[in-house]
Amino acid sequence: MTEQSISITMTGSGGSGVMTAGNMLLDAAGRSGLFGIMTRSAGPQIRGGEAAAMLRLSNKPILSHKDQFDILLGIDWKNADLFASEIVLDNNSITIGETGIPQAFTESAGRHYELSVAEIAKQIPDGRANMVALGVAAKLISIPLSAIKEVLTKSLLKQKGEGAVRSSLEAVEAGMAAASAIPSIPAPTADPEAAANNWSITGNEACGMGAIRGGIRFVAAYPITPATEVLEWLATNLPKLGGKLVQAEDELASINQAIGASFGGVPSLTATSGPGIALMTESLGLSVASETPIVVIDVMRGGPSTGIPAKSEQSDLNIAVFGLHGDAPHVVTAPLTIADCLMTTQWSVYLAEKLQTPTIVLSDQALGQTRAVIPGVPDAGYEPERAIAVNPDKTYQRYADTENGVSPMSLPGTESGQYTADGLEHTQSGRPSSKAEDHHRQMNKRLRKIKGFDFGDNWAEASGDDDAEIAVLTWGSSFGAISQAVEELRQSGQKLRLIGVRLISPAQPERMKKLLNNVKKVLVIEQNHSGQFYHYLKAYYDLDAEIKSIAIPGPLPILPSQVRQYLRDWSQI
Amino acid sequence: MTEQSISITMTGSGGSGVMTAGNMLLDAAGRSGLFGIMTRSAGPQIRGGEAAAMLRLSNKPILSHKDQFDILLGIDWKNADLFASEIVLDNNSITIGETGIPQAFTESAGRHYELSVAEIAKQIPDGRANMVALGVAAKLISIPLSAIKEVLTKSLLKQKGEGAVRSSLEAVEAGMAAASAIPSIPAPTADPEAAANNWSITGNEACGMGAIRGGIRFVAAYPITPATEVLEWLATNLPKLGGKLVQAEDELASINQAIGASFGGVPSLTATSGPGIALMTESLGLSVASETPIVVIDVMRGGPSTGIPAKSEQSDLNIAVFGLHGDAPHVVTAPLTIADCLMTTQWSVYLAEKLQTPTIVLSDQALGQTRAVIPGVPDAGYEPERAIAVNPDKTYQRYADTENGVSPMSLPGTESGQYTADGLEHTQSGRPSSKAEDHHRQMNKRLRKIKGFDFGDNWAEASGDDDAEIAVLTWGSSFGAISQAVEELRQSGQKLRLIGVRLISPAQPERMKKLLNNVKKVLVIEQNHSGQFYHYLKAYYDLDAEIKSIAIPGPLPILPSQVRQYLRDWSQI
Amino acid sequence: MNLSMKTENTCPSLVAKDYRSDTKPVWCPGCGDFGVLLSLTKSLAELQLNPKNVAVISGIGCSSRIPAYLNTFGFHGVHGRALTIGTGLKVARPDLTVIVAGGDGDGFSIGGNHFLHACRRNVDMTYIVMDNELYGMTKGQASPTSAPDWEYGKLTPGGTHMKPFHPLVVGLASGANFIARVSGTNPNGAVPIISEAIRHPGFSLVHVLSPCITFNREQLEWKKMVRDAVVPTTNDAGKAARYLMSDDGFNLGILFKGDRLPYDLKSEKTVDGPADLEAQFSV
Amino acid sequence: MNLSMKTENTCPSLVAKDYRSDTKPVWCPGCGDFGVLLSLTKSLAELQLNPKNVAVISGIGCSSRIPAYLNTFGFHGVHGRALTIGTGLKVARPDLTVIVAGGDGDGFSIGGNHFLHACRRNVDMTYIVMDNELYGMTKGQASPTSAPDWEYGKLTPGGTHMKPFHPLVVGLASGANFIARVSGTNPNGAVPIISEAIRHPGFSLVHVLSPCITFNREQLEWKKMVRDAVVPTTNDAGKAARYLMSDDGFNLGILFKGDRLPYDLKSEKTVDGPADLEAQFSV
Ligand SMILES: Cc1ncc(C[n+]2csc(CCOP(=O)(O)OP(=O)(O)O)c2C)c(N)n1
Ligand SMILES: Cc1ncc(C[n+]2csc(CCOP(=O)(O)OP(=O)(O)O)c2C)c(N)n1
Ligand code: SF4
Ligand code: SF4
Ligand SMILES: [Mg+2]
Ligand SMILES: [Mg+2]
Repeated sequence: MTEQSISITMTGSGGSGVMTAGNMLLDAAGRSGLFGIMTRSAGPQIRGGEAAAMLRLSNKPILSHKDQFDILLGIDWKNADLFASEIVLDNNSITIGETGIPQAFTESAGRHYELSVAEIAKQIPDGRANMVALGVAAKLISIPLSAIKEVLTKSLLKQKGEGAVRSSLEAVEAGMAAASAIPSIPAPTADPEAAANNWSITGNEACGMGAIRGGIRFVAAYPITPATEVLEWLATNLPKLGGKLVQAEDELASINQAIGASFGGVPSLTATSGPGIALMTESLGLSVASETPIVVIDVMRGGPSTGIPAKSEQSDLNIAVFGLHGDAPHVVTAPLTIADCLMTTQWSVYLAEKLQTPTIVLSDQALGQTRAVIPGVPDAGYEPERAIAVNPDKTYQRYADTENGVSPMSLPGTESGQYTADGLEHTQSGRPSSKAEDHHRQMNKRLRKIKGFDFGDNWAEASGDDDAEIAVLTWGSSFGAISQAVEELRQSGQKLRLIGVRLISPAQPERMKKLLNNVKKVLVIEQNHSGQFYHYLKAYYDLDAEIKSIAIPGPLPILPSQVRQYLRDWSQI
Repeated sequence: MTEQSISITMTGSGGSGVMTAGNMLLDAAGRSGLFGIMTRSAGPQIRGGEAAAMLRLSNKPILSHKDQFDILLGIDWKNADLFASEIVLDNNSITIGETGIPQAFTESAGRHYELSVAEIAKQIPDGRANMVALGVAAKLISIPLSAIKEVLTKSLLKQKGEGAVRSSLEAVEAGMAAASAIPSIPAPTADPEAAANNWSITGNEACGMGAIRGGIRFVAAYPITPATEVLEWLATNLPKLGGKLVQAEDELASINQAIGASFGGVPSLTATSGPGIALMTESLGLSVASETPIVVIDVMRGGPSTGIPAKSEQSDLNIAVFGLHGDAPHVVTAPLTIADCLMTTQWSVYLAEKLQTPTIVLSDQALGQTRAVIPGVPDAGYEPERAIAVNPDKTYQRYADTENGVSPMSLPGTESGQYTADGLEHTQSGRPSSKAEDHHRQMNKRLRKIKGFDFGDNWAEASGDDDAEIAVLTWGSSFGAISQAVEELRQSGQKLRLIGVRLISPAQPERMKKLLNNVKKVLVIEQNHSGQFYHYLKAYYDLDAEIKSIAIPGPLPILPSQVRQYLRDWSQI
Repeated sequence: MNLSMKTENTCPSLVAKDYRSDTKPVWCPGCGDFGVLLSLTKSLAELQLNPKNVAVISGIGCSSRIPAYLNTFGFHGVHGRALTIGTGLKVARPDLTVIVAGGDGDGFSIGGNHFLHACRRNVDMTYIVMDNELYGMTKGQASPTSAPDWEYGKLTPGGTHMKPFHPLVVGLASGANFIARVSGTNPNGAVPIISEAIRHPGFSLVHVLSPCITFNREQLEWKKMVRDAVVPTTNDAGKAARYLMSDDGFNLGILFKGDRLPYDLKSEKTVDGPADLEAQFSV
Repeated sequence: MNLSMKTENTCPSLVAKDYRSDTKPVWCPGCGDFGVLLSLTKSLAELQLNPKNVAVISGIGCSSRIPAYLNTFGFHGVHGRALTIGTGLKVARPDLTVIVAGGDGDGFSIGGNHFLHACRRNVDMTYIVMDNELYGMTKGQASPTSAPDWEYGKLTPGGTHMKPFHPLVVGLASGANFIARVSGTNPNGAVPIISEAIRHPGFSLVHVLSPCITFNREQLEWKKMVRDAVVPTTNDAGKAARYLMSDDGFNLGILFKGDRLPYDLKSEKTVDGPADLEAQFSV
């Protein structure tokens, strides 16, 4: 089955309901058996400003947008030009909307169909323009009315009543009727059977669900864009399992609450973004030194400082790996796709618990706030396996220098298990010590438990041609567009290898060496300004191949076409 | 003039006054025309526990201790064995004190002289044992009584009166008399002329003085070991120049107070150590993005977490260079010696102001809390050269994309100069923007101003043989012991090059390349666990030579003998 | 009252809108913060302050966007640290009029510690807190001032179950020397109070009821619930405490005005230059 | 009172010294913290708490060293965050007796924000603050409780010139529900009060006058200056405010005891396992 996909963007100004229409379109597509993603973009207004809902729908699960949108549908055109750099059109694209389409789009699109959804809506009692647009879009993409109806009923009946469902449906139908004037567009063929097993989920929800599957039962929360939805999803869902979420006064409190709960034996987590992770590094160090496991999800956004809160960037690798003072070995992971947010978070909980160390999960806005229709993700099975001291006696030493570096932890309430956890350097029993021998012993132990651990195959996803001489190395959400580009080039005959690294730290140079066996050239692609992953590779891996860094900061996502271009340039050198 | 030096440690239990005796001995040696250093070590008690004053005195300025101490003088031996790992003796060493010398020392020292300073003190009305010890030490090292007398008078007359001076002097003389029974020890020849120009100063005081010379006139302070004395020295001295020091409620406040004052046009600074720098990274990012210059001195101590507060380690390089979220180019420097704390801090103020960026100065406990007698350090002449907007008008843009990346800053009070500084990404005028073009322009500009700046020769200190094939690369306080070792090896005929890097970030690969022209092998030595500088070199420099990392965490200082050993091993490979 | 407000620096010819920049606020139509912006510009005009001598400092939040909408100097810092930037600026540049502005989350949640210590330190600046009892910018979570039974906080479904933070009581307890409450929806009432706060030496706290119409439409009722306080301004902290502790949050006016002297780090130049400090190092 | 203090978990046979570990305190001879250590062990014995069910959490400072000297569970965290570790622990493990201990710098300077919010949140734990009006560990700087004219603070030569932080007043203003003051130099007086604080549900604040004999020997006088408060314990916040605001800092006793219910995050398991949450994702 070859991939067929179609991309559509809807735009509208404040209050136009474009996001609602977009969400319904995605849901309906999902119900009809398609896969897809929807990303959102909005102007600077806090609420109700201009917005764009950008969808791609396909007969197979997809990881990124295409280079261009096939359809641009304007509910209105007010301020739509603000999105010109995000909504790339070419002469196969069509635009649909009232008169006054911004020049940026007339110049690039192939055809324009005039159709005012607002005018059509006016003909319908309580008719809303966004519902007409939904109808237009559904018609063009061949989403059946029945799927739209289900979605409308589900989302409107309870809250707004039957009347709202009826008038919306009427508007949708009017839109469909109007769209029949537009030449039909080749749309992906849906497989209605698939729908039963499919999920509609954002990366942030997936992180939340992964956390719960991993065994997290305490969460401390301080909101920050674009991580808030991880916490909000957990706020409603964690209590159902008897877990607890506390809204903290700030990030200093949230991370330390998590440390406190984990000291009590409950797997604990917090989620934040750049500014918050910066505030947490002192206490991440406490988690390292006191060997209290915690998980911190950093849903990355544009930096530095407050930066660009609502846009994606992969620029917190440095702080996640190196942002702790002193030598503080810990674990850093990064999901590659929305679906992978589930597994990676679950695995990260496992790693934190197993290694009694903080694990930082580097998600990003592009994963976190994109909604995708994907095949349901099975539970990866990782459960907390914290080493617990069994029947400790007087000889119990909390920080015993064990062979693998992991020391059984005594939980409060354990008979004869009393000890004091400490961020000061300490002896094996936990007593503060400034002696060289104690310091070296504990440093070695803390490093050994992490470096010596067998992280298995999860550390990276490798695909493509085993005998390729060129490899693309990447991490995080850029993996999506790169996979797409690599697949395209391979289909056109180029031999390529693709490696998406999921375990950022500790480095796995031996494993990497094996993967890059025949490779002569490595292209490292990431979404930041300084090539953080590239420099990290240079510092901690010994790659024999020639390496080139492609680092493009946000806020725009890296496009498959850019990747193809780089790969073409590179392979010609 | 060849170097002659002598090393002596005095130990004593709680309340024995060993530090006073040590300080007086150093001062008196300074007055007599010697150079020297004194480091201190103390047990875990907050105050009044056992302590050791470790001195090395020489006819030339010195940068580190020797491998062994020539003399160990016990005021008493209670808990003195606690210091066994720090006070290395060999069979040329002598110990002096009452009976009961700890086994650790009897085993290693060559000779032992029994002499109870306490008993001698008892013979003298108001006689104190530490003053007797001072006399013993002075006699052995041939410090003239007149120098001791001066010091005693200076420190006791005002506060404790003539009687105290008299009884102390009597005790000193008694100590001297008692010491004449001990065979004299070859001591460095003092040059009394030198004393006139010499300073007795700690690295922390030197940082303070460097800051003032550099033009710092606002300091925000939150105490933390071992940085507190930088702030305390400034608290008394800054006001004399009309400057101001505010004690803040925490480090989040201190760094932001500094940013506020600097926004007002006043060069500003704060000083802290690992846990504090961790709390500051969010606002360091604000300083980067808002382009508000500040200087932060990090006097490093043992990490991670609370770690080992009173001991040295060079383990904050990672957080200083990489600890900010997002891509946040800034400057990191590190003084190489106590004297260099002056120049490096002064230069760092200059760099921060010139480049409108935060500059982090990585000092450490070994530099900061060691007192040294050194030749007075002349003013390096660096003054704040912040680019100020002159007569701004309506077209004024705070973040103008200038050629060198530095944009003239308008100070509050400037007619028509109003603008809003922002940590959000912004246009050239400072208006918040999430557009790719603005983000990329500002990112490029912020990087360019730092990468494109000509840092000149200050970036590193290079010495040794131009045609050497082996180079030692280091940074920070380790430079002292390494210099000593390299000099010794060179004197025994080995060809070596020594490079102490003062400008940690931005990297200077071109300059390094030139310095390492003929070099085939590079040994990178630093005092931490993970080889932070070594990995940084791999990531940001392209060294052709074979590189080896020697990374030894604190708390013990790296000794010249260790360095010689590594160099011998290495040159044989 | 500080230097900048004296003689040559005043600007008698300016009207409120001269204190506005040409940047359009990102706020939702109807947001209470528009009223605060208007009130503040009116106060600045009333005080005839020269915009070049005024600096408005903020943290992060909808309300904290205010500096960019003013034609004064401004600093939009990071979340929770506005008061500390203001403190550094005012201590270093006593000639400026420093106004710190922001939200209840910024000021009382993440910024709570600086609030405490700003009240104690009494640096001469004015702190305008636009309280909407929630986090607007992050789309509707509870803040310290949220009612314990506010069900819609997205991280506290069912309510916070915590005692709300009472800014005026805590401010008084920590030593704030000027305490007032105004309504963002009534600029005419707010202007004289804000002006008086700016004029008052030392730290002045102005608590503003500034409704968020997007995440808590019930706050539209505030307009009707506010009233002028029935008691006159007191300089007796005990009296003020009694009044404020039983206050329902809707009494407007200057509720406390003490006479503690502003923070003053005396620092008189006693030496000519850095070289004069070197003698202390001589052996 | 929490679970751990019920029936099977009590330890009637233990005496005070059974609650001490064998680690020797680093404190200076004569430090007030010795008295606090003694008082606390006596209270634990009096309450017959099983050491395994008690966790003592602290930050950084001389006083914050206390957990290691106890035979309970302990956590010596980072500077200023003790209350937040305690909060997480108690919410996650309601069966434990959680005691948070530390100094005035740790609690009211860097930790001030958490103090505010701990008072509001009212999690069932006891906060023992050993106040010596200075930073001992870093060798003698002013703390928020230092007198404004204390000349010897090494960062504030000549005095802080700031209004001292009044922990009990700020605690009350922020919602603390149990407020007491004891003297570290008088264990006999302190023990029943500390015991009552531990017994009291919700957040209990115990302010301890604990002299630092090394950096402010004048505090040796405190011993003579303290007295039992003349007023009985009140549950009226207004009354307590009036009393505390005029308090000279030397009145000992339980000065306020309210009846606000402790923080309780109701979370009842309504599903069997994570799989039951998956339905919400179905398209
Ligand atoms: C360190 C940090 N944490 C969290 C955030 C996210 N954040 C931005 S504004 C805000 C709350 C704002 O609330 P408030 O101050 O009441 O302002 P409002 O939007 O209600 O006016 C938060 C939590 C941030 N920017 N930085
Ligand atoms: C983040 C951080 N900043 C500063 C310090 C240094 N420090 C250690 S203890 C302390 C103050 C302690 O004062 P207090 O809590 O009153 O305790 P005391 O020693 O007086 O008992 C400070 C500032 C630190 N450890 N961590
Ligand atoms: S979300 Fe609320 S506070 Fe923010 S701008 Fe809109 S109305 Fe104002
Ligand atoms: S310095 Fe003060 S507070 Fe610290 S242990 Fe000594 S007496 Fe106690
Ligand atoms: Mg708010
Ligand atoms: Mg204290």
